[in-house]
Amino acid sequence: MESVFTSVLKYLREVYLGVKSILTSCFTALPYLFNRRSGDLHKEVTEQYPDPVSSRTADDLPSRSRGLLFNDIDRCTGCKACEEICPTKCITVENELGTEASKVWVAVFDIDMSRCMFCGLCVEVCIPQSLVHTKEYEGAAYYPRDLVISFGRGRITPEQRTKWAAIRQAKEAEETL
Amino acid sequence: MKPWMSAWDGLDVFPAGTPEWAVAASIVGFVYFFVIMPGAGFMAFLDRKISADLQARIGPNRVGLAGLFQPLADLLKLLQKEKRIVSGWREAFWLGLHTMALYSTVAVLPLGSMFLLVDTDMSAFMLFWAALILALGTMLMGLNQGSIPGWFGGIRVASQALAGAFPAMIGMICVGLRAGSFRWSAVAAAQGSSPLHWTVFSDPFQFIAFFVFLASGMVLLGISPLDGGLSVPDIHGGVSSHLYGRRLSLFRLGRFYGFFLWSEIAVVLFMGAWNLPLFVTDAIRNYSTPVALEAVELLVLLVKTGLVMLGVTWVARANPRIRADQITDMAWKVLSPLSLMALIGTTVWMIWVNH
Amino acid sequence: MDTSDLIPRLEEAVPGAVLEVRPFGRGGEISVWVEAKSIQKVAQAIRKDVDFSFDWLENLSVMEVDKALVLTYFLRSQEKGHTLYLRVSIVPDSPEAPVEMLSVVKTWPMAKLPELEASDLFGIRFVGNPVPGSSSGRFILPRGWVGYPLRKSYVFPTEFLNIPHTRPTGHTEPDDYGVVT
Amino acid sequence: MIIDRRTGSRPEHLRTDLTSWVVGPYHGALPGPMRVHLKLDGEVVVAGVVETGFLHRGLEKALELHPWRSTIPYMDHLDPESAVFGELVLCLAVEEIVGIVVPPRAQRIRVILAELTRLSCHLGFIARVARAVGSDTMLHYVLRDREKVLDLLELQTGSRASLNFLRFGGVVADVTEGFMERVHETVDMLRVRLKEYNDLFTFNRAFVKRTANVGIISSEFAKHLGISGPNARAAGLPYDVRKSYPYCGYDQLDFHIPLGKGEGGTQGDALDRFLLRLREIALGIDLLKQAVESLPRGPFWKESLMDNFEVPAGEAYVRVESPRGMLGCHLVSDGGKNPSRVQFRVPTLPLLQAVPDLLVGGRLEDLPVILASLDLGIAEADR
Repeated sequence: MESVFTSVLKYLREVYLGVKSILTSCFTALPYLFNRRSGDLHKEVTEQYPDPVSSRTADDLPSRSRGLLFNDIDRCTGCKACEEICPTKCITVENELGTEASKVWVAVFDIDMSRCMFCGLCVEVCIPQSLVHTKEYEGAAYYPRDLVISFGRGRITPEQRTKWAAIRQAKEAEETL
Repeated sequence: MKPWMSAWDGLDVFPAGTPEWAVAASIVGFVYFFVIMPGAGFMAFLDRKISADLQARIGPNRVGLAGLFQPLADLLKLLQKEKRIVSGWREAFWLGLHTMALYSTVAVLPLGSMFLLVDTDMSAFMLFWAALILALGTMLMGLNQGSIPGWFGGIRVASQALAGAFPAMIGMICVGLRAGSFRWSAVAAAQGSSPLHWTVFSDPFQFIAFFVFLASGMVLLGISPLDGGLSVPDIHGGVSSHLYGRRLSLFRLGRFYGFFLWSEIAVVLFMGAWNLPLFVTDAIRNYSTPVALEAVELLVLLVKTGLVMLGVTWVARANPRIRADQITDMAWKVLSPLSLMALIGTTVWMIWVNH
Repeated sequence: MDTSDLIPRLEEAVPGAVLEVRPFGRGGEISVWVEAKSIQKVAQAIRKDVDFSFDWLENLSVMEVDKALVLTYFLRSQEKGHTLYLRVSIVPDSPEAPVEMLSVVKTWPMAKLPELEASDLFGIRFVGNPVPGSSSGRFILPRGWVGYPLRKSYVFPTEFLNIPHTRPTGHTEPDDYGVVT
Repeated sequence: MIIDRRTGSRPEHLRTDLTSWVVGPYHGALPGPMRVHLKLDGEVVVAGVVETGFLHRGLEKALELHPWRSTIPYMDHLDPESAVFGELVLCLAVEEIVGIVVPPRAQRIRVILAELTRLSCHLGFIARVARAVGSDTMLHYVLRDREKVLDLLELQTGSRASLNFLRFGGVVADVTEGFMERVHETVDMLRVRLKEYNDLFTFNRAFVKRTANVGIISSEFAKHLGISGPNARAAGLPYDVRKSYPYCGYDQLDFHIPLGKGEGGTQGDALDRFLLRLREIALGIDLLKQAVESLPRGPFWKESLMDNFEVPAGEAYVRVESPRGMLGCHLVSDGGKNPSRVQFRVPTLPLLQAVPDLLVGGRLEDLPVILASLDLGIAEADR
């Protein structure tokens, strides 16, 4: 059995160690109180989101940052590559034949942002590169249906369809002459 | 006028004929509404601001200048969350419990040379009776919730109260030895206004007694660094786990009040209570009324209490918590021996040094 | 001491158990097909073997290959670092019916949770490793779930506890998701 | 007058009973949606049963229903905190079946992303342990530093957590300019911060008292249950898939594996696991420095494979060292458009089996510390 003296010494050492380590922790945290830390350490790290002072606005996000999607409908050829590859099936594309054989009228191009997981596969396979990620990250809405963003040119009426078919035939007739 | 109310004569605020109970009631009301409530509000704000700074956060900055009225906003938010006023015995029982937990100690508070509500020979010991009632009230509130976290919280508060009481009392006796009596006015008189004459720095054993007194107060009342009964990670708030709305705000006020009470008594006993330098007291006495003198003394006292409370919050924020059984082990195996050592040391010091 | 030396020793220990030895993928590993009913004896033999003490069942993977459930035991010995892949195949009576299988929890205790998972998702009842607590025999899936999801023949249910997954048809205005059924 | 609830009559003698308490599935102490049925004798835990399955989302079934090219984004959600390791293990399995040789530059970019994700996962671990022990200050400091690492991931891949940056045969894009310097800056900053963590937290007696001799995993117990990764190394078993089965060019980087030494308590307790994570962060810093300095030239992708990607019939079992342990993937393909079967060997499963034995004997307040110190990935355990 160790002698009483050594156990008392061990006890006092334990108390001393405890108090010393508690104080070192306190004095490590103290400089933050007076903003004396070096480098960018001293300033607050958290930011109040709506305040304009927030440093992380959309423009200084990195270039590859994947935000909400945007499709430039003029360049979009309606090839539906993005619709096939999307894992969560949130892109719906519907085409109509345009006035000329080569032109396609993309009637409906909806992206359901509430189901999109921002994986970026659709942007990767888009040949005309019309579908891109913007830097916009504020995707809050009151109803999930408001999150369905549509880029389509709009559905066409049956009369327009017959009219365009007539124009196409006329053009083909001209070329065959 | 009863002897233990003699200190109020200086305060010639009350007309001659008012009965004693009216004077006592008005003083208690004044203390509650003009010292504790604003103190609670300001200290809650300061605590959140200091913790935010320590943790590289911004902290409250929405309400009022730099978030000064944040506690007011919290209070209003909590009050309007009240489901509906449920009358009946359970509500009455809870309110009774809570008043027991919160207001049992207002009568004991020493707040200045003329503001001593109870100034008997044993008034310093009343503190323990009051603090134990505070702990008992908190425990019953925990058990009253009928939920397992509440039950565990209540039992832990009870075990801590037992463990913290002994070293606190011994620590206080050291002060009484030096001051010659346990009367608040005597204790205050034994200390001068400049720190050299405070009890803390009068001899090394008093210094140890001060820290033992403060630490065991934290154990006794479960104040932030040693709050086993209210620990968040495992029993999500313990005693306060199922409180909401009005009850939660009252409970928070109760927690703050316990903290304020203990650090205020620590200041009175160890850190030169409300003593002002002589030329200041003479100047105020000559030129203005005793109430002004009392106000200045109260201000000095509250500033020192605030510093002690911020010191404790600083330790609490920078360190992890220890388990409830480790807290009680610390109280029995570390604080108690230290307090006895301080007691013996003070007596030897007084006999050896003073002659 | 390559793992292929273990095969002859395994055959004497448990006669008739080893059916076939085939390479496993490209990596040069070998997989040993074993009879279903003698899996526990084989397990004991491998675990007790002096040179090869495979004491770590790294992974228990189940797959459905044209109507048969193939269990693959990925074994590894912690001291010597050898690896061995045991294969067992069992055929359930019908694509939806559960099937019985001997459990190896006694030899490799770490097989407990993978076996419970396989019992839930593939419908293999492991004798000797019951699902703790819940009487419904479900470990991961909620109580009262019908069917074994990871089977190829699994049909996605349209309702659970008679709560339909999709909205009944016949509504005119679109719901919150803009879907008009 | 006391009535015994069960018998309804006056009890002959007063007796104490065990408290049974169900913690979960949503509770502050739990690292994820799981349920722990506790039997408590006063504050001491007498028995515990763990119930999981609350986060089962049928990931393996979903992978069987998608074409090969759309499976990669799903792999980020196997373990959301260490997303790149899910992608890595699937890509390595497919590359082993198809037989693609990944160019060295792509391998090195994969190593850099893996080590950055490991840093962010370990920092998340330290934040959880700090919160379980009750020190919010440490939590905020650690999360502030973790932000810097996540910014790096966003700079390179475009997303902080689910990267979706690996493809079969390489990576999507080359290193952005300015990425290398930012890595050096962040890594040096982290080295300074490690010292601050030690001052503030690691050698704090209150922390040592809370974690020493708590939730002890001895090396026999780790072998008994097949526990791998940092928890096994804290118990003294030198397993590391980066050393035993080198992949992605880890054999060209020289690094040693830190082991738990049992300072301040027995070997394999919660304190050892915490200290080991700190040492692994220091190790990760050296690895990143080596990987960034010696980035080889060359293509980052084996010609664009993505358009008509076919995987011939075959199977493969590949192991990767994820921050929680050995992550294995058994991939079976029958030559069709979709993978036939994808099965994951997950490091958290043996830990879930070990939790009841670790809880017994401890006190109620040790529950959050033990669960946090095991770094349980509930998302990957339930798949």
